[in-house]
Amino acid sequence: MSETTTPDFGPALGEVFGPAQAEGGRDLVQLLTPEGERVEHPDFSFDAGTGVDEDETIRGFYRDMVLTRRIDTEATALQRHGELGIWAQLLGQEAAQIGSGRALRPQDFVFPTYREHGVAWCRDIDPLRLLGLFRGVDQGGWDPKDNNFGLYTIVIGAQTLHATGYAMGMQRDGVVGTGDADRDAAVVAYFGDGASSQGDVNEAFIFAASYNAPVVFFCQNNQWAISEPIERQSRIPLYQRALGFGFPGVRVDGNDVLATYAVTKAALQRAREGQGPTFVEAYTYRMGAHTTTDDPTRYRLSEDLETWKLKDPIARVKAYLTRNGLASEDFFADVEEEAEKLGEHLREGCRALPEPSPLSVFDNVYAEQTPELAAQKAGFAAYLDSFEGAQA
Amino acid sequence: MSETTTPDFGPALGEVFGPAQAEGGRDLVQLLTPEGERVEHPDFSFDAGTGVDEDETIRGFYRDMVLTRRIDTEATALQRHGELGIWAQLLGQEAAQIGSGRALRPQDFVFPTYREHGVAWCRDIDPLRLLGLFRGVDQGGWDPKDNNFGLYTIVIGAQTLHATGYAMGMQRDGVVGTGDADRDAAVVAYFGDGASSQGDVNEAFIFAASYNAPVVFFCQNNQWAISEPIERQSRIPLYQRALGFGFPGVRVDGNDVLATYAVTKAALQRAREGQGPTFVEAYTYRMGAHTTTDDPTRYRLSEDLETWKLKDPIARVKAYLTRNGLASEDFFADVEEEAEKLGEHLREGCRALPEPSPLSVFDNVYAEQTPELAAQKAGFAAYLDSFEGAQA
Amino acid sequence: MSKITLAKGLNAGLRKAMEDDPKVLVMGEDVGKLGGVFRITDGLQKDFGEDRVIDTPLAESGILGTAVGLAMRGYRPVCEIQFDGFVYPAYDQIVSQVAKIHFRSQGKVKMPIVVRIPFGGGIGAVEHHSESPEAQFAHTPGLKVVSCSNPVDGYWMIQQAIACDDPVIFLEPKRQYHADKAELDESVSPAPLFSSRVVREGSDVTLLAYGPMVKTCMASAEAAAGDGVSLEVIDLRTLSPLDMGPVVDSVRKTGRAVVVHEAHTNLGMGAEVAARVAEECFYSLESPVLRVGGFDTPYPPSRIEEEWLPDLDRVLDAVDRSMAF
Amino acid sequence: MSKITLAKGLNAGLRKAMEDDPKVLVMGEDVGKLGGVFRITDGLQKDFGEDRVIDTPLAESGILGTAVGLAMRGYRPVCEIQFDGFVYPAYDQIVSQVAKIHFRSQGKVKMPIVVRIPFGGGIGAVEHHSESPEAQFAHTPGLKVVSCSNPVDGYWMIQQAIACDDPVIFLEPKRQYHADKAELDESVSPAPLFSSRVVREGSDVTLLAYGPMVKTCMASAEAAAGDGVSLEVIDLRTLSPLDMGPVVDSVRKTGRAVVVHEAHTNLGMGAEVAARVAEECFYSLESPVLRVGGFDTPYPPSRIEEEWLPDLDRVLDAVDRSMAF
Ligand SMILES: Cc1ncc(C[n+]2csc(CCOP(=O)(O)OP(=O)(O)O)c2C)c(N)n1
Ligand SMILES: Cc1ncc(C[n+]2csc(CCOP(=O)(O)OP(=O)(O)O)c2C)c(N)n1
Ligand SMILES: [Mg+2]
Ligand SMILES: [Mg+2]
Repeated sequence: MSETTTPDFGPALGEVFGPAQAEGGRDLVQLLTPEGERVEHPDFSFDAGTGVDEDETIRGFYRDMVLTRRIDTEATALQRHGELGIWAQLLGQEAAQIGSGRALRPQDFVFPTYREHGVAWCRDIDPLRLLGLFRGVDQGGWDPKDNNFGLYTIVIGAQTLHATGYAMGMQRDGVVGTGDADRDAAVVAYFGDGASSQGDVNEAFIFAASYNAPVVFFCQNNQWAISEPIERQSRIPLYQRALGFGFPGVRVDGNDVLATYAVTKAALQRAREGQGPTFVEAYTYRMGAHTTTDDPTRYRLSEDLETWKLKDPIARVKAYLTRNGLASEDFFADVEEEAEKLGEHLREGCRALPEPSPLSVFDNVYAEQTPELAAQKAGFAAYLDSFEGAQA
Repeated sequence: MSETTTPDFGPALGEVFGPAQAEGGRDLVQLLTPEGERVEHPDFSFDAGTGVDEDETIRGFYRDMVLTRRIDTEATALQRHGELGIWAQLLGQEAAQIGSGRALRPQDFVFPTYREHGVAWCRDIDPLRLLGLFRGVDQGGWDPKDNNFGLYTIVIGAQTLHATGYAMGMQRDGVVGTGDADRDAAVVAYFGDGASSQGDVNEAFIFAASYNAPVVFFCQNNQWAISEPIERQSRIPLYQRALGFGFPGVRVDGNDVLATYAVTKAALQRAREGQGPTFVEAYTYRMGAHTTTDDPTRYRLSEDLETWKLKDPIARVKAYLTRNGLASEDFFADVEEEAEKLGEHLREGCRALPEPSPLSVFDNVYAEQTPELAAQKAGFAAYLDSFEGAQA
Repeated sequence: MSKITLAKGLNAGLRKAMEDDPKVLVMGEDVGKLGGVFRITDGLQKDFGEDRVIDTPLAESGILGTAVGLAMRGYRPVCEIQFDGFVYPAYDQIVSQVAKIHFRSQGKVKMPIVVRIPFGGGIGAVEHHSESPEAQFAHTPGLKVVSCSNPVDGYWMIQQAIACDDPVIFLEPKRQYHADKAELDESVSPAPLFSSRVVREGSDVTLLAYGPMVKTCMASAEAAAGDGVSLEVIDLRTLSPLDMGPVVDSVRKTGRAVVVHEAHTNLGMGAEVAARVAEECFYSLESPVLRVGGFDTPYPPSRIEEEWLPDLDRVLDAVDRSMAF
Repeated sequence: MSKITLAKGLNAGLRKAMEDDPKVLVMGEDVGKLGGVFRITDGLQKDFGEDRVIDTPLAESGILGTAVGLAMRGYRPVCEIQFDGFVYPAYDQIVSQVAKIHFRSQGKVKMPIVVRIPFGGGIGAVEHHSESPEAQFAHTPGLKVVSCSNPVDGYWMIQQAIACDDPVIFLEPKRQYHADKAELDESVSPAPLFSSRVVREGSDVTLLAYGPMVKTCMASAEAAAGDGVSLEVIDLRTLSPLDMGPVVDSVRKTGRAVVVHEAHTNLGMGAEVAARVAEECFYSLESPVLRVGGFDTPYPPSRIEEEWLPDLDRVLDAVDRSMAF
């Protein structure tokens, strides 16, 4: 009965496959070209906000990105010198993180992965605090409540559900869609292209859509999940995933800080206004290794790296600022100097990070300590003392 | 900064919400109206196959549905009489199951939920075998290899991944896209509207798309997941979920056996030809309770039931056959008689189902029995004997 | 004073907790209009609204994962898992997130989440509806695990679990939901949540049980008494942490102990209790701690579940073996 | 004869299994071009192709769930879980499907699936990369659980696990991957997969360990010998089923036993072994079976993992306590 000819099932696969990952596809939102030229987009435009100096804002973005990159290179060096056990580099993803991070308001809440050093920077987390986890002295040195910035989450995708639940909490607290700009809040869940395959992430889409929760799903598609290319996870542009769940998705040039800022700001606005979730795919590239223990030469071509170098997120802003005379030599020099200081701060601070005591491990297992564990701690303390004794 | 006006993020939510569940939405594929009139559809048409008598086929569908319904009512009665612990009724879903079940070829493989009694019928599983699980004498009384029909799966969604893996196996066995109609095979994964929220089901979409596996995801949207309406799971028509994963989705009138047959047959054909997965949403209604232990009056209106009664899957085929004189009084009488016999077969067979022995529980835990468990069995046997002794 | 079933006790306890604290939420599959398949949340959505009694999409990982976010936002989610066998899709969120976030955050983030799980067999159900997953949670630091065995404990323990700032896996013996009624006297203040209790005094052998097996052990003790054998019965109530005090006192007195549970014997709670009793009561033990548990097979088809489950005869058989040692 | 590391032994064993049986597949995250983050599957995709060495999407439940389907189709999937802490998203598929399908089908459907899990700590990693989940699997009927402790066992045991018609959770001590080398003599036929082995004879106390702790126990025995204390060391190798024969023989001889593992002590393998030894060797025991395990806290930040993990001193401390009883 193979005479049956296959009827039209809607989007032909060819069409679907087509734009998959090529050049970001026809739908990429871009406001600043790799050459540093501002371009228009029908739906999105860069708006620093009323009464805010646009040039000032863009110089701020530049500064943020340079300092973020410095944090990254410094931490990488610290790992090489054995001061950190491992480091997850963000090289190349500065615009995706600063653009989205700067679109946040204080009352918004962020759920990061393990790579959001730039977003942490925007949330005023002392980068030194980020090192603790990678040095192995703690598992996250900051209080999420202080800066509305959650702890780094290592289990891929888990935080997207936490973000959705947190957003459901905001709805119950009546801080969504009140029209009060200083009150209305939203959540951003960061995750990667690989994470988009996890059940948890898709369940987060389900819950967010079902409750119309104020959450922005911000996916940094850096083309790689360790050694696996994006094609293994999705054969269509990732942002289109959202259409399957009934909320909007948009792909933005993740190396364009202006576009990322504009798109994230709009998505956050929708969420705060009570219009529900949005999927933002920041199309970017992981210029470094997956982590300092990874060896990308085993699975990807240096050519790709070269083509992406031409799209560097910082270079294009510098080109824009200089070409249009919006920043002086002094400005760039100052940022450099600031970066130097930051590097020093990290080098010295890292070595000075307090070492945990072996006994501390018993202290925060529970909010209400159990007699069992207290006894186990006492026993271990006595055991450790027995050596002190021996040495004395 | 709330002056920001939200730009266009693609499909406006209104539009998205619109057709959600209303009347099946604008996209419903229908070939036989509730009144029993054949209608045309631009993409799908009913084709019984070359050299096959169409009327004969449709009479066959009628017979299948009547007998399937009898299995259901009989089993429900058996539960009421305490012969079964529980029963999952399919009342109202006969067309969805017979239409899809009859579109299968022998070499295709089926992964059912716990409600696919009609599909089991199409796979020549003696309905008596279905009762064992619900009577509590076994957990599935048939060998999946005998009829290419997997065991009922109770953990929601789990089988969709099994189906995808099985389809990946077919790819490796070289039985996909060879052009040989008797060789090329595909898999059908059955699941419900509620199941569409499970991580596993969405991961099945991911894997199937990533490997372009020959699997048809056949979702019976019967509007309810126990007491939860479809709106809790999805705010857009379920078939559109597929678009987010890069393969086609189609919504068919699940109470229309002709349309369900045509759509499933086409989807299976695509899969066998190597064109990958398809999502088929059979839009239907659970006329009965979730199971015999459920009380739907607690959560849904009898009006809904009434409206859906008018769309009965069997009535419309009977109307079509009679109005067009395609079936004689004798035919209908014969089917009734057959149904009577089937009922008898189930009533008598159910009570005669062999009881498991308490010791049998140790036998198939492993393919290679462990000394541990053998000893545990021996110990239990001795323990049981000690009572025999006592009684003697 | 009124006579209530376990189902009613839990329902009343949940209602009380929601009245006392507006941050308490109930979430899960079918917990709203339907009131849960066991009706434990019956009437709560009607009285507290859809924002506080939340019907969720059909995804357990989603339920626990969003509960984590709600807890971070200051809420106290009480998650219902419809049946024991369906907690596993949420296992990752429970053991890697719920259990670890307080530790990960050095105490800065609390996780006052209660996971209600109707557990155990004996109700003639199909596969996955009669599991006893307690050991898989008790092995995980960061979680607390308790099980109620009677209506009055149900009423108090669920409130205490909700009030606890740590995540609590709350195991409800589903077979007991509508079985026996008991007097609830609100004026009698409850024992602490994480305490075990001697429910019958005896001198020959100590029976250790929790949840559904407490009733079985009480019946066994009654029967044994007829044969002049005096059994002490302890309702463990808390499985993590264990409250070894009453257990050690009892075994030092009786010199013999039998642990009883429905969960598979291998690596079940009985293993931990036996190991600890052996260590803490070594010189008092006149026989090894014996275990009566579900066999090391999957839970069987319901027609043979009564043979598979520990019952009075198997408990007394173990008592005999213990005393014959 | 060649000297190989555990990583090489596993790699060679996998290669051998794939050569011997075309139905053997390797699947997981980054197992292809990269050869896995630990390079255990290095070179396999190059030689056996993408159809047999499958890079999967990033979803563990998907990996195990599709493996079930592949097994039903006649394949023998070897699934790599990248790190112990990431097996939990697949926990439901493993305990409710992989473990139960043979039973559910009354033996009609076999599940020859191997789940390879690099487990244990000591590598200075971040959270979730140093877990020891063995007890959570050993408690589940239908699964078999083994752990290799050295390169030669790695080479043979992975082949035996793949040849087994039952699902096998295969735990690899990641800390040992590139640690020590050992002679592989292919002509010496291996011991059965589900057997324990006395790896050092002694007379005073029996040390029971598996995976990474075997090395620690051997070092402890060496040190103790210096002080004139004779320790017998048994590499359990198989955790479910347990092979109690050698254990019982040894404890009947020594009268004392200490179980050592990295997993949390509470409800860890040590609990089960202690309970069984107490039951089977009651009259031989001169002291209770003691346990040296990870503490009942989440795995700590790596800077204090060496203090947290059982080591020579803690093992010897337990030996002293055992002998002082
Ligand atoms: C559940 C789980 N599985 C596997 C891993 C190991 N792992 C860490 S990062 C990673 C790749 C993540 O890729 P992506 O989501 O694209 O994020 P990226 O690292 O590129 O930022 C994997 C597989 C993990 N952390 N969690
Ligand atoms: C993982 C899991 N969670 C919960 C359940 C309990 N349960 C059984 S059927 C059901 C509803 C399923 O709804 P749907 O997927 O629409 O299928 P239907 O029953 O309508 O055919 C639920 C929640 C289950 N079997 N498995
Ligand atoms: Mg990535
Ligand atoms: Mg349904």
